[in-house]
Amino acid sequence: MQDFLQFKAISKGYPGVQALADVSFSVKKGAVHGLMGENGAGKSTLIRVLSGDQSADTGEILIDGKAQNYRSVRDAFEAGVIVIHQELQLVPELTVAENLWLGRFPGKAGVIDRTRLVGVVKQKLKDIGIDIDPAAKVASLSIGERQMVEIAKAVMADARVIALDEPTSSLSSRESEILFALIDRLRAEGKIILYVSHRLDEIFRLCDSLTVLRDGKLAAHHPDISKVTRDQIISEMVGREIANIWGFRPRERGAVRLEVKDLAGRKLRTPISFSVRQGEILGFFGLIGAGRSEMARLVYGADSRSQGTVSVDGKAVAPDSPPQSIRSGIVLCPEDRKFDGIVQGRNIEENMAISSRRHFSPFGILQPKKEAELADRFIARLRVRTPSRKQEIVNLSGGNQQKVILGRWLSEQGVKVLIIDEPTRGIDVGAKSEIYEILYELAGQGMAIVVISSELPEVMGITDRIMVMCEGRVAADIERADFDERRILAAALPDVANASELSNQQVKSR
Amino acid sequence: MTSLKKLLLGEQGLVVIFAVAFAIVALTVPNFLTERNMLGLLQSVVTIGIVACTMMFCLASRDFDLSVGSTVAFSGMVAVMASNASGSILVGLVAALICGGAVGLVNGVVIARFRINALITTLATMQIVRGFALIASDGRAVGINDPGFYQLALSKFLGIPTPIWVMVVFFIVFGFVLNRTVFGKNTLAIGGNPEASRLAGVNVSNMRIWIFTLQGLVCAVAGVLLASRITSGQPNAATGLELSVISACVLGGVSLAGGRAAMTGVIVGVLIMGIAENVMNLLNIQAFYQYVVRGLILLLAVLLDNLRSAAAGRRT
Amino acid sequence: MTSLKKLLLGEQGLVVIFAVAFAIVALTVPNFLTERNMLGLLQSVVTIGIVACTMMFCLASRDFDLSVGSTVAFSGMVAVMASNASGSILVGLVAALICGGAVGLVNGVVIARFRINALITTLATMQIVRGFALIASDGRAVGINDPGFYQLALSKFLGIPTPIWVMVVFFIVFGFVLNRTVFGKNTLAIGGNPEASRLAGVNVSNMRIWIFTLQGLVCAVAGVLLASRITSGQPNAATGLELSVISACVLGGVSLAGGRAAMTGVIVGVLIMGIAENVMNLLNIQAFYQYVVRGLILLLAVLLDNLRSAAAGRRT
Amino acid sequence: SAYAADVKIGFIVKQPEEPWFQDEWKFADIAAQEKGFTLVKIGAEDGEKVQSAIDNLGAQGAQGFIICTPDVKLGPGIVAKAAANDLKLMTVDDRLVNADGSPIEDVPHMGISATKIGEAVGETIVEEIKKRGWDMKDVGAIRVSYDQLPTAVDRVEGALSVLKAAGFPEANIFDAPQAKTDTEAALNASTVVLNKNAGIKHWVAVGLNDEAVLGAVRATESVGIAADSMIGVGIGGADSAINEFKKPAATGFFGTVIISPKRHGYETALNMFEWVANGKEPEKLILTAGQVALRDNYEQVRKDLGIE
Ligand SMILES: Nc1ncnc2c1ncn2[C@@H]1O[C@H](COP(=O)(O)OP(=O)(O)OP(=O)(O)O)[C@@H](O)[C@H]1O
Ligand SMILES: Nc1ncnc2c1ncn2[C@@H]1O[C@H](COP(=O)(O)OP(=O)(O)OP(=O)(O)O)[C@@H](O)[C@H]1O
Ligand SMILES: [Mg+2]
Ligand SMILES: [Mg+2]
Repeated sequence: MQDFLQFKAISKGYPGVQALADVSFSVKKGAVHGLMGENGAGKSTLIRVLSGDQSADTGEILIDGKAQNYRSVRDAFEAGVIVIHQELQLVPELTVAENLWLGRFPGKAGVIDRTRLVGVVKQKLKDIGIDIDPAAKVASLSIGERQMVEIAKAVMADARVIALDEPTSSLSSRESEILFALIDRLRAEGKIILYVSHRLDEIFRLCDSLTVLRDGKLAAHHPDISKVTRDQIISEMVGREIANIWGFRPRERGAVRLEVKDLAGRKLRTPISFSVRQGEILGFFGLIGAGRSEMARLVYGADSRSQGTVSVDGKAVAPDSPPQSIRSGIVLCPEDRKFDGIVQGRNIEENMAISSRRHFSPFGILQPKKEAELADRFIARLRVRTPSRKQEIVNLSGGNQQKVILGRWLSEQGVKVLIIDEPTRGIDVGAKSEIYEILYELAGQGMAIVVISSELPEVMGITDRIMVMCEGRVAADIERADFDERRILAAALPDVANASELSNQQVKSR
Repeated sequence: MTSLKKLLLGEQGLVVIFAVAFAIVALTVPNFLTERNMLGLLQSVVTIGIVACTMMFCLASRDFDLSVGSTVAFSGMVAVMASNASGSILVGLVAALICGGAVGLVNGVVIARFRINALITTLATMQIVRGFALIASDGRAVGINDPGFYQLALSKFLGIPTPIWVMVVFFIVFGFVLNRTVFGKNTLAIGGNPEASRLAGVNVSNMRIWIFTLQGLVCAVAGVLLASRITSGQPNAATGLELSVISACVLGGVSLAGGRAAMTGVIVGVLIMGIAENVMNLLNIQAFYQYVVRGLILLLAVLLDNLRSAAAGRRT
Repeated sequence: MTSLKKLLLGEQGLVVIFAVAFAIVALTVPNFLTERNMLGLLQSVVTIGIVACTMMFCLASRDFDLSVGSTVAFSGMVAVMASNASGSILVGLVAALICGGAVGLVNGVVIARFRINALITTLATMQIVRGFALIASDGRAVGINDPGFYQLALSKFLGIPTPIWVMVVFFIVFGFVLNRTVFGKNTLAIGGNPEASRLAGVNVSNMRIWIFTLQGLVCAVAGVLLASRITSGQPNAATGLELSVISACVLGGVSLAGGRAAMTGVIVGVLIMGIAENVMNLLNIQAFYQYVVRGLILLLAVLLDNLRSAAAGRRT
Repeated sequence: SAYAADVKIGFIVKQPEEPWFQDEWKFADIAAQEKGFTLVKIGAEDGEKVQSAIDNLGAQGAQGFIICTPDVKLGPGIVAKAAANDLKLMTVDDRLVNADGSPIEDVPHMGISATKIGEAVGETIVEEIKKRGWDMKDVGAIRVSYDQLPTAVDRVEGALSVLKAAGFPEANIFDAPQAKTDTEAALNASTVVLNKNAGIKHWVAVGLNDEAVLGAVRATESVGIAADSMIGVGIGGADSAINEFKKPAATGFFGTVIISPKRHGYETALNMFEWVANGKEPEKLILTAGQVALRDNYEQVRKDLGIE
């Protein structure tokens, strides 16, 4: 087969950053091509250049031997390229069907053909096995469901080249399987798929070939993925060996730190109770919509409680007030980075110091030196890839934004309970193991840690205990000694018939 | 009980609340529910109502237009002066549409192409256009020579004055455009998430230019009708119109953050504004207290609407 | 060449552009650069300048306050009436501060707790408060009994009238608050992303209430100084102030989308507004053309500033 | 005199867009051309603008100014500001008052009393009611009001006091508060009054100016009241009113009280010039009169007043 998609010497710079430097590689027709690299390596930038959203400073893209010089997203679309971006690009006030048709509504003379609008979408969603009502407003969907809508975009348009930028970062295993099946189908139809991910499992499961980027440069190109090993890829990415990503370290568990009793709220109706001990890392696993994030927000007081109490070291925490929770020692890293995490328009330093600065600002007056010190310390410790601490946070790559949010809470003092919702969403392998190390260290100091994750290997790899949630209630509570993939998945699935079938699939795929 | 609550707090809650308020007013305020008063009421909201149609689009796409009052005055002036000069009402009409459209086009181009904040741009054009209106007429009212021009406002069809029909037609047309056409959906998309719309291939800046141009054209229509009603072009007409129109839209549930709009809501908003004025005058409320009452009604209406959306659990 | 470009388009670009414009005006317009005119100019921007300090916070936190004009008029009235009634200027001052603060507090509580759109809330209080001012005075100006009151505005320190000093102090204090205190940083954070700020432990609704209350208090100060300058409390004073103040802020680079503000920018914005008026009067530009010129200046200033940020490659 | 070229006089008015003030400025300009002095025209809509306008004049090196103040209570402040800038001061149209409401008599003034104009309106209406043979009990009066403006209250009350004195029943006077001072606002407010009192067949209307009364007239037309059942008398006599008279058929706009901007503009400017250039202080108080103009005599009246 010929090289259908070719990148030739692509370079792209931003002020202070060379995001891509002289990147060349090519992909064959009917192939799924993986794209890997550390956070900030330039993967999304490459995808953006391909989508016509950004133009490269130098270099060109060839499709089917023809040089493309499109100027806009539309041109790229005409040329048969469709891109699913890393950040969700949906309009919350429009319905699912409208979002899928956006930019090319069906109809005559500007009047929308409503039967086609909904009908076609309904059919396509059914074909690919996504169970979402096309007439539902996107605002009413959970993040996972929104991600599925994004993915459906790729199928809606009859594209030749489809690029997916970390599509599974907010999907749980069940939805991921739907996506994988879809990708297999598209491959069989002879499309080219460019697939960005930090999950090695997926890369091996899906890809035929692979390119690794590092610091904006091409670090390695593997035309045949069966000829490489995991460890090889990891060292190409991060420049060193990582023997065991999880690196689990057992610890002493102390007295009960966090005690949650009969907690319920508007989006989590069944009351939930659990406790976490000093030094314990408790994992929450479940499918999308299981209600884990809702539980976390209730504990933190981000949403108002309808009943129940939360206490830290025996002292009750005031309901619905994040500042109160922080003062009582509970902090939360939210799952939705863009809407709940970063403060747009502010730089890294300000985003990190936003909460902890009160400890070193007498009478509310800032100490710029101390803030700078703090920022530099955590930029170094978390290896945030940035030209300076004054960089605006929106200009960071997704994974690096996540690290800054982590830095925000690591710099906070007197934290007793750390709740992290999807701690490593969009984070590269190297950074992942660093984050785990930090979690172990914090737990070792007596902190109680709650980790919410949709990645089963991660939950199993790093926690002392797992609580499995299903449809808004706790379905199982399993100690590390009893960890068993089938048992956990079975508990997470709403109906038993499906459960065994899917867990079989899971095991096969690994 | 719960079904009542559902009704009040549902999608059509504002309409229901409005209907209830209307019934109460009709029963308690003497002379309110007479044919004459109803027609008077409707005529008094013609300018606001017509301009609100396109303001809805403007707000829904996350923009803002403060220049509507000036444009209404200016195009009314132009209509009168052009028809006086040429002796043809049609020429006056066309001239007004051209001028109104030009103002809108300039707004749109400056905002979309030069990426200048809409508030500031339209604040600037608001002053510039008002200046033009004053300069053109030397600050004086210009009388209409051809009595045929008055007929635009005085003529009736099925017993209802033409301006009201025009307003109704605008309501229907723009309601259709908003919900059933690519233009309407793209407007909402731009307001809901400009970045996503751009990435989906919607030509955001062209859309914005179109929306502002339409706004200018519609202001011209309102200006012509107003000139016909007051039988002259007045350079000081329609001051403060922008705030009334925006209030009406927001009352009707149009989100200033963009992405949310509905024609029924806007109609209700326009009517609430009109009824409030009408009832205050019917009840003979003193001028100074009218300020207070007007403010309180505005607050109350949005508060009710807010309770509704809070109950609907919408995330803002 | 490139260093010139850098200077113009850098962070302080607006200041540089302003300095150049100032120099040109000073050289070409007769009588402009005299001590008398400079003092007159500064005095003419005292109200706008003072109110702009807190409006900057309001806009930076993604809010909006249209009620400032009414509050200035109302608290000025209150100051005069209370000091006339009690015979003590201090009582008048305190009464004005209480009333101004109360208006701001109400705004803040309604906006932050009941989550009503700031534009609508302050549009409502703008009318309500104006109504209060009119009702309190029966629509007529209230003269000041105690000539000592005039001294607030007439007295000088180092040859410069007190109101100018007050404005300068406000500039310094609020500039410090914005850049060097937790309050300022939190304000900017709220403007950048309110929900993320809330989850990061910023008490968003308290912050908003504080900002509006401060705005009310600052309006009261402006109102007292204004009453003293015009030697009476006038219920119709300061109409349209809100738009001038917001223009000045936006001219000075404060983003209406929240999260961006700088005191130097606001000062420059205020001065541009003042100089434009001053020069137009010095040059004897006709009233109608003043509208056009005012609009054009506004456009030009934002356009220049925009070119600057576009060149700086800022993402909006 | 050779000295004239150095004379600079300011003319500050409260509503620069209003035709009335435009005309005052126009006539003042004529005086400036005749005498060869410089006239600086500044609009100042509120107290704060007045203050900066005076400073501005001082900075330009003017020697005196004439002002129509946005509010008469601004008196002490204006006097103080004028003194601080060493400017001679005259007022036109509205007379400055002290904090206690008494006129400041030191400042030369030319004007008409708002109440007097109102009374002229009232007299015209009463006369016409009698001529048409209406029974006052069957007549309704629309009071197009804009009470936040003191001059407006004085004018309207002046007119109504004459009506009442002539036996017009107080119960037949209806308030139509306009939200703004334009015709549309007056039209909307008056429509409500007419609809509320659908039984009344004959109407009269008074208001702050021609535009307000015009609104009431348009309202009668829109609800189908014939022109001969309406007597609206405005104040001002500028184009809005003239346009009405020029219409081919008579409308309910019966007449207007023309006040002459000529004397107010030309004479005040001239007096100020004399004062500055030759030290001739003007009279402390000059009162002018308004003149009623009707459809058939307005051209003559305008000629008499030196407008046209
Ligand atoms: N608009 C921008 N302005 C400045 N720098 C930018 C901008 N966009 C991206 N960058 C920088 O370019 C580099 C590459 O970013 P990119 O988003 O392509 O990384 P990535 O490989 O997708 O990382 P991740 O795995 O975290 O998503 C980063 O250092 C980032 O900070
Ligand atoms: N914006 C929303 N409006 C209404 N309901 C919502 C919204 N977001 C989530 N829900 C509902 O709340 C419940 C839990 O949502 P969520 O998907 O966040 O759970 P989760 O277990 O944290 O899953 P994940 O984090 O994997 O997405 C689901 O029933 C979901 O449908
Ligand atoms: Mg990326
Ligand atoms: Mg979640």
